[in-house]
Amino acid sequence: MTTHWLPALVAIPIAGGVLVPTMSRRWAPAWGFGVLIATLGVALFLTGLLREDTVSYAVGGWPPPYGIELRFDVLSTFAVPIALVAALAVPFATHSNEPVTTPEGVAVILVGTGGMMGFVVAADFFTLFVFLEVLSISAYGMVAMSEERGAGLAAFRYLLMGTVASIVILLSVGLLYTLTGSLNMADVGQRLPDGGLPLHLAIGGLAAGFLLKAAVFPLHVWLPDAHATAPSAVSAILSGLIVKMGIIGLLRTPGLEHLHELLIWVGAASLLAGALFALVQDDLKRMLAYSTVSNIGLVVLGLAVDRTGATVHILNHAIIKASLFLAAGAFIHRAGSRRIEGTGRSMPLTTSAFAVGGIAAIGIPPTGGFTGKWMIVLGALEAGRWGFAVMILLGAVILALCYARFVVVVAFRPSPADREGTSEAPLVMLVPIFVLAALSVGVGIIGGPFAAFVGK
Amino acid sequence: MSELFDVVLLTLLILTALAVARARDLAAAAILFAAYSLMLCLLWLHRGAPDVALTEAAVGAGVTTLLFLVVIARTSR
Amino acid sequence: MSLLAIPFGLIGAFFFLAATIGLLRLPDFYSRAHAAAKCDTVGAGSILLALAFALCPGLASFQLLGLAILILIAGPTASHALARAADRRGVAPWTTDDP
Amino acid sequence: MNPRLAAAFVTGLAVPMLAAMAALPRHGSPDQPIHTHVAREYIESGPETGNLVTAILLDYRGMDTFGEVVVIFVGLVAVLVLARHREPALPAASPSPIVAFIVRLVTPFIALFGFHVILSGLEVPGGGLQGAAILGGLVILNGFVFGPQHARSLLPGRLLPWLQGAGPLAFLAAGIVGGIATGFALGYPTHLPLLHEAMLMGVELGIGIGGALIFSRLYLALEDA
Repeated sequence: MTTHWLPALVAIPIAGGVLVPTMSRRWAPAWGFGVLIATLGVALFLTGLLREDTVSYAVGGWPPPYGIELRFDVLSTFAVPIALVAALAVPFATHSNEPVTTPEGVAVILVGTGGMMGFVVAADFFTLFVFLEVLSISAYGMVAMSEERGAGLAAFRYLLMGTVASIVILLSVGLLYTLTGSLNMADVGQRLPDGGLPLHLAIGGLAAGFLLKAAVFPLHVWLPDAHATAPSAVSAILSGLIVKMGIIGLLRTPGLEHLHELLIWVGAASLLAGALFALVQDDLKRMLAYSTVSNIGLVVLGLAVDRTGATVHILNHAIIKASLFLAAGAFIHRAGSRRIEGTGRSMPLTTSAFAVGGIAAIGIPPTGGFTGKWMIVLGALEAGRWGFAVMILLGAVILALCYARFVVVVAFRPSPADREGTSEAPLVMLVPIFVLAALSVGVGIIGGPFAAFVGK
Repeated sequence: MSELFDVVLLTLLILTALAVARARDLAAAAILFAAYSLMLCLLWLHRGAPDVALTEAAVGAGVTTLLFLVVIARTSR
Repeated sequence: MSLLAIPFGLIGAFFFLAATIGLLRLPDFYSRAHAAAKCDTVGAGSILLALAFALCPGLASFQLLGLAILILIAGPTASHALARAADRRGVAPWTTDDP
Repeated sequence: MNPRLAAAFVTGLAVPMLAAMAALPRHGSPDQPIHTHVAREYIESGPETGNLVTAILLDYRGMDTFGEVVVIFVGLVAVLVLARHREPALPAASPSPIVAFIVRLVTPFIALFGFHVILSGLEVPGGGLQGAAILGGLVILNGFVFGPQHARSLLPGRLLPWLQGAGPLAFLAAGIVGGIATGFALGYPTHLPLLHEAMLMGVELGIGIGGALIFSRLYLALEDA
């Protein structure tokens, strides 16, 4: 099936982003929100179409492999959380004094969303790379928006690491083109040679680049600073969406089955190291950032044992982690600084949403975090790797300690003496937090049919 | 003859790249980088890609160098 | 016409050689800049003219002629700007008193 | 980074890459997949006149070029976000009268050449991005000589926010027009030669003008930061 809404999914946010600088400061956030809601509508419509058939579009009328093909498949359903989280982040940021909702800030978010859309629907390796660049450069800009000290340095480190990843991916795409004479993913998959050093280097290079973009354990060093110093609305986008692009890239890599043994170990290392690092953080946002490293490790492990479980988990984790970062942003907003002890006493709604998000992040049923994690555990057991199943459960226990600790810090510690009385977060912050928290539970309740849909 | 030209250009390319990496002075590195781009431009031209060569000359050796110099002038003031 | 390319090409090559020797051997910034300017202007200009003659008649020879005129304008201006900047920075010219 | 570590890292990266290069099919041998599959189709059924590179960039792989133009745009916007702490740019030191005269003299010619490169890209090597770099470089040159304030006065004031997005916007317009004319987004109507030519020209001009303004604004943002 083909529909013009598929290229529109990419074009709408980018067109919206290009037009933002022509607007006044006042209208930029409203415009950004409207454009992202329209994008969300298109993404939902395409997901609905997917129930019957895969959606494919030949750009310019050139049949693949000669032209560029866009394809909306199960992985592309990630477009829905992308549009949702980005749409909720814009109103959330209107209260902060960081330049997220200036025309430039909104433009970066919209174009970055368009880049992610292009990335998830690309069925051509070079298109995948181009849109990876669009979303990466937007991400560097998003980190740089922060007013916090060290944000510039964090963005610069992120830029260096991200550029290395991009170059490795570009070289690998070049090698794949030399080996097969084609760039279309399906076509490349069919024309791959049986072996040889160039093929291994191409697959290994793609995997390494995407693992770096996904911030897997030894390659995660850029992530905590970038995600913790960014404005909270942006952290939700970075941690919920942009690191997942590395995972989607891995899922698109041909011949990944050669690397399963590597992925399983790298994933397990990342799972445990991320959780342990998270345990020793005193700052809520840094803890959340390390918990992302841990969850990415879980997904990478899942890639090797149960791809469906991994796909389900990136969708769920996007929503859960976004809700947690937004709640953290609300605490920090009301506290006026990163010292958030005791803010939860006067913010019961935000605190309860944070607790719900924490439960979902640990993976307790019936929340969304459970479905994917459980499928990966089952996959590991089925593959006879019960040691890895134990590691996943151990990681969940450590993360449970982290979240429990911060709920206690926020809700029961006394506030610092120098802080004035705080109050519940404003409505534009509460509503996005609640929508995401509700979804992170709701997706778990419909988890069974949802997983069946993804697995199809 | 043609292969020899390639070899000479590639050698110069590697030498300028090393010189950029080793340069202590940022402005010198920017200028060496422009020389590197020029070598690359000639190489593209010789490999039969005039479009890429033109881009390399205009963007790589031209605008990028100018922007580097602006930043260096603004930061080391 | 294309025979004219040979003398112009030789002139250009000679100036490039002389300028390169000058660049390596002359004592201070200003005299080296002077050598480089010769190389840029007369050397490159003559070679462009030689190429224009070699490809005459045709569109390309006019384009090369245009480039030669541009070199004639831009080369001296650039070395003037360099020398002026060096002077403003206080780079002292070499004199016969120096070793 | 520790220089020895860096050297070891680069060597570790370079050795397998060089080995893979050696294992690749020899450059230029005609029976390799790179020459027999998609590329041959482009050469055989591409346009008979004009620049094949431009045809591939704007037509077969128009979506990628659109993405690349968006990359340049978002690069500018990201720098503008970073460079928001404004300090007024320094006025230029009084320029040498010779340099000032020559730059005034050549500016219109370089501008003409820039537009020539943008539009002649359809026939000979050249095109929007290369022309954009020439025009942007011209603005930066004027800024170097006469100061950033003068360079700013060369840009279109009120139209600037629209024109700096001209690249992506031209692509979007071509995508919609092509979609109506051919039924596929970013399709070029070969059965309507005049419209086809106009669309290609429009996209090249959009990339060129938008790109030139992006390069100029990058320069001004860096001067102001």
